[in-house]
Amino acid sequence: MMSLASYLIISLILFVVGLMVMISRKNIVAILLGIELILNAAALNFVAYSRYVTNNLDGHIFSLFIIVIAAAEAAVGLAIVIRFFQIKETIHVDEATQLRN
Amino acid sequence: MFLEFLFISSAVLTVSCALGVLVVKNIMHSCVFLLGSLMGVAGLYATLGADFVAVTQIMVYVGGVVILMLFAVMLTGGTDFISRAQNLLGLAPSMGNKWTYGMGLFVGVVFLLTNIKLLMGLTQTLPTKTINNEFPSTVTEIGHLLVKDHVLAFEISSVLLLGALVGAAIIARPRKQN
Amino acid sequence: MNQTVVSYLSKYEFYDYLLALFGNNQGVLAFTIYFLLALIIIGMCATIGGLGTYAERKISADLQARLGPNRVGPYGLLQMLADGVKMMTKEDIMPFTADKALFYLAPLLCLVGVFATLAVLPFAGGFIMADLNVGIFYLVAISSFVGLGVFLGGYASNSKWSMLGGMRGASQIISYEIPVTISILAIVLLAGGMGFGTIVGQQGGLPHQWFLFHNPFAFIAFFVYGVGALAETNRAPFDLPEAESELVSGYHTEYTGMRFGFFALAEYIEVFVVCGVAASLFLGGYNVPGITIDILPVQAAQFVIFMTKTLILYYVVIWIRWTLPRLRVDQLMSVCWKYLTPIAIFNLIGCAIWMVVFNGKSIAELVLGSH
Amino acid sequence: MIPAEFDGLMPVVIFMGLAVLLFFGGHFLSVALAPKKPSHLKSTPYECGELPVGSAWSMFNVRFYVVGLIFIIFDVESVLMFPVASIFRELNDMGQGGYALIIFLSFISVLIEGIAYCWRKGDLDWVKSFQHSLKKETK
Repeated sequence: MMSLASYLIISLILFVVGLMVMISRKNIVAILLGIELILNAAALNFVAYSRYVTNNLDGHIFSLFIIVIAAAEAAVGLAIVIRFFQIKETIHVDEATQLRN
Repeated sequence: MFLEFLFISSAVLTVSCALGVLVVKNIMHSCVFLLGSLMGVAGLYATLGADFVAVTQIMVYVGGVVILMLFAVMLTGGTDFISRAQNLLGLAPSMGNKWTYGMGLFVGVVFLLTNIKLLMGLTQTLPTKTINNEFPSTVTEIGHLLVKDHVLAFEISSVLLLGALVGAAIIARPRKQN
Repeated sequence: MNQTVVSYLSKYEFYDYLLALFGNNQGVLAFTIYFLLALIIIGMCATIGGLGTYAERKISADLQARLGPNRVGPYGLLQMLADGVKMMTKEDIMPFTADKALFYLAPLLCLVGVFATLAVLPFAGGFIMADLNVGIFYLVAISSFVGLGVFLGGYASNSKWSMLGGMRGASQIISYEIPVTISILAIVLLAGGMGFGTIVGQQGGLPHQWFLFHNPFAFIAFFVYGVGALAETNRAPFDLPEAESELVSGYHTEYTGMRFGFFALAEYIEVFVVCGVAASLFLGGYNVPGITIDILPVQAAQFVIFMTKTLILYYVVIWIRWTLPRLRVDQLMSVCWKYLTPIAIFNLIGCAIWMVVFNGKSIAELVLGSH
Repeated sequence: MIPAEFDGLMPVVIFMGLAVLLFFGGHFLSVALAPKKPSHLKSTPYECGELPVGSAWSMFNVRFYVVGLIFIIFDVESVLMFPVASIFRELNDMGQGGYALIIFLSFISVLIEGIAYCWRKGDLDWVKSFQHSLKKETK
């Protein structure tokens, strides 16, 4: 029941769903949601390997830093989204066609 | 017994809420589904004995990232955006014809089956390690790792966060409308 | 490691009899014990929450030279039952513009966030439901559900008052979480562990053994924690999210009946939890002065001492509410970011330096020269 | 002795489950006991007797986001400080207190730089943040 494989399958599903969210949604905030799912899939893998394969806690440290970086990424990404909305009055990703206004 | 229960419920929560993020049109509801998915991942960490990482997940995501996302959704017009087609069916015509969809489905199924086959075989090939249900305290161990082995990453992460703070504050700061 | 009620009880002989009664199935027995104790704790906290509303009115009446509730039961003591019955029999109204799913979800998030904190609250030695070794960190993390519930409640109502209250509430709760967390960090640094068992065990029963008087920085940290905790639980003078003179009733303007009751219950239990945390972090927790033996009567005394400290703090919270005027919203933010957070960081640095310079000894130990 | 798997996590889950149970139980009671006489006027959002104009989901100021942003950075930094703080006493007893203090202080000093920057740039002011940046740009 609880084995390395089951954790990896859950992580795989999370990754694929995150990727599909990133591809199929046109709202930039939703794309950021997809990125969060993908980062979580990676962090879950690290912890699962740390318990079932290695004997140390390096995997925990890795997923700790993944969470830290995900938070920083969300902060900066959402700031960009807000700025984009102030300029373009929309957050449709297809409207983001210029590098500067 | 209890761990199995926790594992199954967390896994169901994680996967179903992730699917919810995908299919729900309303972006506000998507954020709440993301919250459920992240809580499920925290539960999975708990079943792996990673108590500190689980609580960190709750603290950073529930207390921080999800609230920030909700704020950003409110700032960018709330749910006014849902009039546009956002779900897969609404977007389907613009993404390709039946051949591309057929190819995509085929590749997806092959990818999924291959991965599941590989992962299923993984348990036999790995060195069998006796897994006991004793969860020793991870906090002191993580603390020692942070100040000894990973001290550089620990210090640099603070600089990274400072950079993120300054950069995001500059980008998001209200300025003169022109 | 994680000591819990069950692992504590398993030291006694009657645990074996119980185990035989349950057919040697430890999982079912542990579940039963936890479930019954959780029911008892929740019932107790709900009563304290209900009595809190009563005490609030009675104390405010005292402070304003009025009588307060005195019709229902002796001294108006049954007022809380009357309130509860009233809430249950009120019609449930939802604005037709509301986001229905989130409107249901918001009180649930508040309730889950507050109840989950009760699992680590140290009522007495051995009577901590789960002495997790991430105890206080877990408590800080899980109580951030409340901010989310407040925001979603304000958002889902789709009323302007609610929206303003919800936004104010969410930004206030998350802002004040920073000084509170950093003050707690100073105590974690002094105690050398995050579990409540460790933190309380490092202190003693007498005032000079408390972390409050451990060093000057911890003394200041207590007040930073107190102010921040008041703001985090939306109590006056920081009750801007529900300021009735500005926003009709804030984020729960549109909530009626039982759902409003859940918000109120969550708020009052959260005040209790915050007071309990302050008592166990700074005021010595459940320690009985001079006695360290581990027998049941001592534990009853420990429980009484913990509840006394907590309820005294509860009284102070109500007292503050009816004494101080409410802050303005810009003052609220500048109090948090320009005063409390720098002071909290200063305290943290001070505690770290104190630890190294004086080798972790408290003022009393330095002055009296014990051990 | 009892196995560790019954320790720790179970009360947390039980308390969460009880909160959900209480929520739905209260709802059930309320549905059973409360009167049900809906009318359109009753279910309009309360705006002091006036009919509401427009949706409430449009008014939002960017300063809420800036506060959330500063919060999340500090939150993450405090998360990283927790494990180091909890072994500080242990390191001090092992005679490595100075080393731990240097690491800890250099981490906090970056945190202080962050708050000093935000203070200087007026992000911590609630009302003035817009006027402040206007003044800067016109200078």
